Amino acid sequence: MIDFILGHYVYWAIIALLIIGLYGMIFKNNLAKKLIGMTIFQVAIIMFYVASASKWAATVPVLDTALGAAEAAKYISPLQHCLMLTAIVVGVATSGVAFALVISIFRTYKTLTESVLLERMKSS
Amino acid sequence: MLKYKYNPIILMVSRVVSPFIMLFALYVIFHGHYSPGGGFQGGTLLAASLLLIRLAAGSEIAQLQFRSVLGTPLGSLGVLIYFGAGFTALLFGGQFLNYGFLPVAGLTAAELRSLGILMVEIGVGLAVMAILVAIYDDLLEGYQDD
Amino acid sequence: MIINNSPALAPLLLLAAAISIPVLALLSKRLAYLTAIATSLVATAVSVLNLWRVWESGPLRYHFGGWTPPIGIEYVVDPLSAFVALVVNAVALVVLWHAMGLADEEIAGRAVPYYSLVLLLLCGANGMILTGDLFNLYVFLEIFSLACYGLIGIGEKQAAVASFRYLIMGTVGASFYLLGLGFIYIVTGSLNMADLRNILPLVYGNPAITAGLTLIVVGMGIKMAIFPLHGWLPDAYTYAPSTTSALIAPLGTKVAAYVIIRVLFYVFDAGYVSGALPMTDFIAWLAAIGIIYGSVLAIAQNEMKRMLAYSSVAQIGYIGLGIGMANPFGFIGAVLHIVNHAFMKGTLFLVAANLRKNSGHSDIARLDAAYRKKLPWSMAAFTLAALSMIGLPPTAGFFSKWYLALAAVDKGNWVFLAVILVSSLLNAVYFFRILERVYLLPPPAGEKEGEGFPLKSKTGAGLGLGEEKWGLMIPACVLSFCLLLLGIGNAGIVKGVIQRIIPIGM
Amino acid sequence: MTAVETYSSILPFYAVAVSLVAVPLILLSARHANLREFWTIAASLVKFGVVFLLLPGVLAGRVAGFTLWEISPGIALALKADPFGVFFALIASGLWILTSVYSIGYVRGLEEHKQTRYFASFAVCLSATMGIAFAANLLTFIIFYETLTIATYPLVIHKETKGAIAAGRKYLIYTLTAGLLLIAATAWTYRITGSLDFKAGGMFGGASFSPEAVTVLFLLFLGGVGVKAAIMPLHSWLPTAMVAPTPVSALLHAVAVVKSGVFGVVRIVGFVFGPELLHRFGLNGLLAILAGATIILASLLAFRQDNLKFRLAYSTVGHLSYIVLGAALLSPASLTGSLLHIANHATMKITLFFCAGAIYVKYHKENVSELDGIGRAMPWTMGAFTLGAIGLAGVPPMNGFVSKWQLGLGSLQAGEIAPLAVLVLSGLLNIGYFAPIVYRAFLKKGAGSRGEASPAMVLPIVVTAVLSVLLGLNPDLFFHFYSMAASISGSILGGSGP
Repeated sequence: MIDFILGHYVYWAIIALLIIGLYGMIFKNNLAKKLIGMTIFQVAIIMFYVASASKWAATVPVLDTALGAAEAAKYISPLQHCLMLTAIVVGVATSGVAFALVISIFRTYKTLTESVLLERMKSS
Repeated sequence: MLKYKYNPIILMVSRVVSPFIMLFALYVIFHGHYSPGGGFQGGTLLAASLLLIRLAAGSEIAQLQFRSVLGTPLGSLGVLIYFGAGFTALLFGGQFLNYGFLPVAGLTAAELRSLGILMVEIGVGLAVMAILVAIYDDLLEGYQDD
Repeated sequence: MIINNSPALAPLLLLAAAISIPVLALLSKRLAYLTAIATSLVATAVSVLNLWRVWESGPLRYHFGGWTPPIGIEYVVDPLSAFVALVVNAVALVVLWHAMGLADEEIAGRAVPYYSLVLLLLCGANGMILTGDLFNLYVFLEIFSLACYGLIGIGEKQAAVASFRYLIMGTVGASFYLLGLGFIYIVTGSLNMADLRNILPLVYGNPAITAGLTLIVVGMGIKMAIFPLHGWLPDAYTYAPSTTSALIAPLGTKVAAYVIIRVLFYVFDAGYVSGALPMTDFIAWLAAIGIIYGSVLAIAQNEMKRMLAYSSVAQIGYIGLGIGMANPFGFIGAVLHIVNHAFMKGTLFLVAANLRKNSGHSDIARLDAAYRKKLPWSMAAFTLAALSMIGLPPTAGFFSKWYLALAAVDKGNWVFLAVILVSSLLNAVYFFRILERVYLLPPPAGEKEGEGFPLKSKTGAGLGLGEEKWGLMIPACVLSFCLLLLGIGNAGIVKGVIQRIIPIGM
Repeated sequence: MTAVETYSSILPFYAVAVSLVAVPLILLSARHANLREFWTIAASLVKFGVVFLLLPGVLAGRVAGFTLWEISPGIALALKADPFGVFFALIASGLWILTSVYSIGYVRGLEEHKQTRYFASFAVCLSATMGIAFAANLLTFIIFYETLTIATYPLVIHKETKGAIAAGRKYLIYTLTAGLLLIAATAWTYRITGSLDFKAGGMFGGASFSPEAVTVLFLLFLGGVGVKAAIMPLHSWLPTAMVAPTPVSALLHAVAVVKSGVFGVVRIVGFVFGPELLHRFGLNGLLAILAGATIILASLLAFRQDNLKFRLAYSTVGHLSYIVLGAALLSPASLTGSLLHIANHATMKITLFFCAGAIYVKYHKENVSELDGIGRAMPWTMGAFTLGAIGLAGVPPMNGFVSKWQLGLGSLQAGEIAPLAVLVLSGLLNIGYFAPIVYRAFLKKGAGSRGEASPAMVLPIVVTAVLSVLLGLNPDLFFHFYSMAASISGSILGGSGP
């Protein structure tokens, strides 16, 4: 049991990050903090992919003349990294849109705390 | 928000450093298709160099280096280059993004593919740079510093 | 060149046009709308071509960049995806045509980014429907969602908050999808749907696969706004500009429903999903509660767009119920309702848009017989769509209820049968409430509308076209007329398209 | 009846389509009333002609079938002019001619608003009724059944008063719920039998049933069809719908809508479940009790109604259950009597409603208590009213007597005394609630002397009254109602035939 827990330390870290992200999104009152929570959540998933790609004693998946192409086992699997490139860009784009929305909310309602915002929305 | 204060030292250093960041960014883009680097990373570096000047000199002066209004059109242009590379391959008989069918004479399929990837890298680099600067400018839109 | 690349043409052209709009807009602002409607027309034509090709020669496969699957990304066009893509493009085309009449009032001069985002939205939708690769589906899902957030955010003051809430929930949904996909990729090592279909049966026992599937279904459930995960939908549809809500309501949730059908029944096996793993029963029960919840709340609303939003939650429940029952009739009912509801919701939101344009509001309390005179044809389209939502025979709505009822009887589950039938009564309540006001409630005596039309006209309602602009009225009538055609021709759709691709093991 | 052979002919489709074609013409000619009225009358005449053309074929045992297109895999939107369908279609289209003439007079007399909507919905209702009559399978039946509901809604709320809207809402709640029960029942039947085509003698053909399942299925069907057939617990929408203009009450709530309900009951009893299955599970006993209770209660309630149209409405509820009772007894004579009563009750009740309408148009009187001396003022109308009234009570010369006699015979054949007692008692009750009207009209003085209503209204009244008498004397007159009814009941009980 112990080696199961110790053996998967990476995944516990990722689960912790996921929970922190969710906590940030749900319980934090400030919209910007919700965004930070969301970004943590996305980063956790990127970490999950990258962690699943790595192997002990394997090098970066760039063709190394010393190793040659035959020793595939020596390289870590490149696919997750490419996927995560796209996921990172998606994360940037989502944050970009989110910040734009936060700014436009702030311009109209002059506040970012959700409770105050909801009242102002109802009154307007 | 912090008011922008003109500071000669920061301005001088950033004006010196910015071109070198651009140079390194171009290196990253052009060597990206067979070594670590590539369009995304190079584009962000290019954007970093522009943002450095924008932060140091304030956005009015920085217009000389890169006019804000060019942001979205340049971004679209970058993606169009990427799309154009793929679409020309489609026009010349291959599937979309199949650079083996690019109409450049005298090159083997492998070289054509690397040429295709290079065009893609350039397009992506341009797009990422323009869009990141555009995001920065939009964030700044509300606040007239100095 | 066009023919053998046709599967990929629709999303590509939409993407190209979406990107070229900001560049073209430097020449003239009008070009933005013209490019949008032209590309949407071409995309519909291409999807018709796709459907015809699939009809002739079976499923088409298109490998991007010449890489064969499972390494390369592959587009698969089979009767289901070709048909749903055609419906999505056709409804979007009519909504865009209607947008010409609105003439950018509600998007206040931001026409260039607006129409670029609309095309991105359509590119995302087409990509999600046609792709055969699960990660590529995630990419198009994000394109689709980001375009949605942008389009909603352009609306009135509260739209930004509604869009922000949708962004948070949508990103969590997409991230769940990505996480689930990660689990499945680690265990099976492949992302291609067809390839996964062969590998998965070997690893069904693995808990990671179960976790992966659950995460994917929950993630897409948020996008599909199934009952407990629908929190974002009412605000998003209400505060969005009229064209956006008329675009997102028929398409957004339907594409997500299509993806769930694709993953549950074509990547995983229908037997596994409903037998070993009670996933479909879980979806079915959630959907059943959602139907009642949505209908009841729709009755409570006073603002028409919010009412239509809650009725969307209920109608999504029908699709969920069809999926959840996991038997041939349920599958037919679900796919048919995807098509019917797209047209129904399109008509209803277009009429709501006409109401807003004509009289500045769409509150139900302020509707009265004056509107029958002002918007005669829009109200006729509204009535036809309402009859179809209630599920009365000549219209399309009846037939999806008919198949769902058959499925419920097949499954022997009387609760679902009762839910399907009782909910059409609830639909009747909140639609006839509006019909009664529009057709029977005399306007308050004091209020004089311009020429003071004679209410007690001797020879009954003339066929005059009132103050409605043609551009606003005809799209709504076209969509509502399609409802009749769908109703009458549904056997053709069911036999020609749906029955050919009933998943094995159902 | 020679061996039954189905031939494909487009006539049934024409019967349904004729009035649908008339609808756009009516809407387009909204500006000039006379042209619009012409379209209505032309459509009704053509429709009656088409149905009449079908009659010889049916009498010779040849059934005209017509499949429009497939509406769902395995089930087609198919029309079939079997004897029962032609029988009902003949009554409905025949009386539509008279009602069109009558409603022109009525609507002109009262300067009703929105006449175009009135005539257009009327036309759609009739095409839906034709569709119900000729439906070859349950799904087509449901489609036209629900179209009829939607087409009658504008007529019920025609006056657009508060009361009319409330009546419309109640009407919708009842009929939409009924539609849903019918969908559930049909889905279940489709699952059991795999095909929805009506077959005389029952379509389940020996499928094994648990008693509870078959009872629930029967109750579902009964709920679905019973609302329109105004069987007691589900009848209360009918009196409230009397707020509609009188021609609407006359044709729809005496002939088209409620009769399609009862038509549905007989279809289900005879062509879906079939006598053998019902006997095996004793379901027809349940139906007979329900019908009997409805007859007695409705007749008693009719006493209390002071409003003439409400009284007629409750009498309709009673008489509809005559037909349901006849169907429930499942003996040859009772089935013939029940089918005959569809025709006879239609002609008599329509006369009474026409009279009520004429009185309202001419003297704006609605309540029985105000009818003193109306007989002297309107001799023709009240004469026809008296004929209709005694016919409903089952007095010999009228056709009412013929069907009641058959029903009585049928209950004896079925070996049950109670139905016979119910029939006799309700006959007495009929006399009880119609006599005061006739007594006030002729033997009391008082009403003004503005004379008869316009000829367009009095003519149909007299025609229907005379028709009732003639049919009473010779049930096989013109349309061979009697022989058709006998052959249909034979086919249901015998299990052969279309």
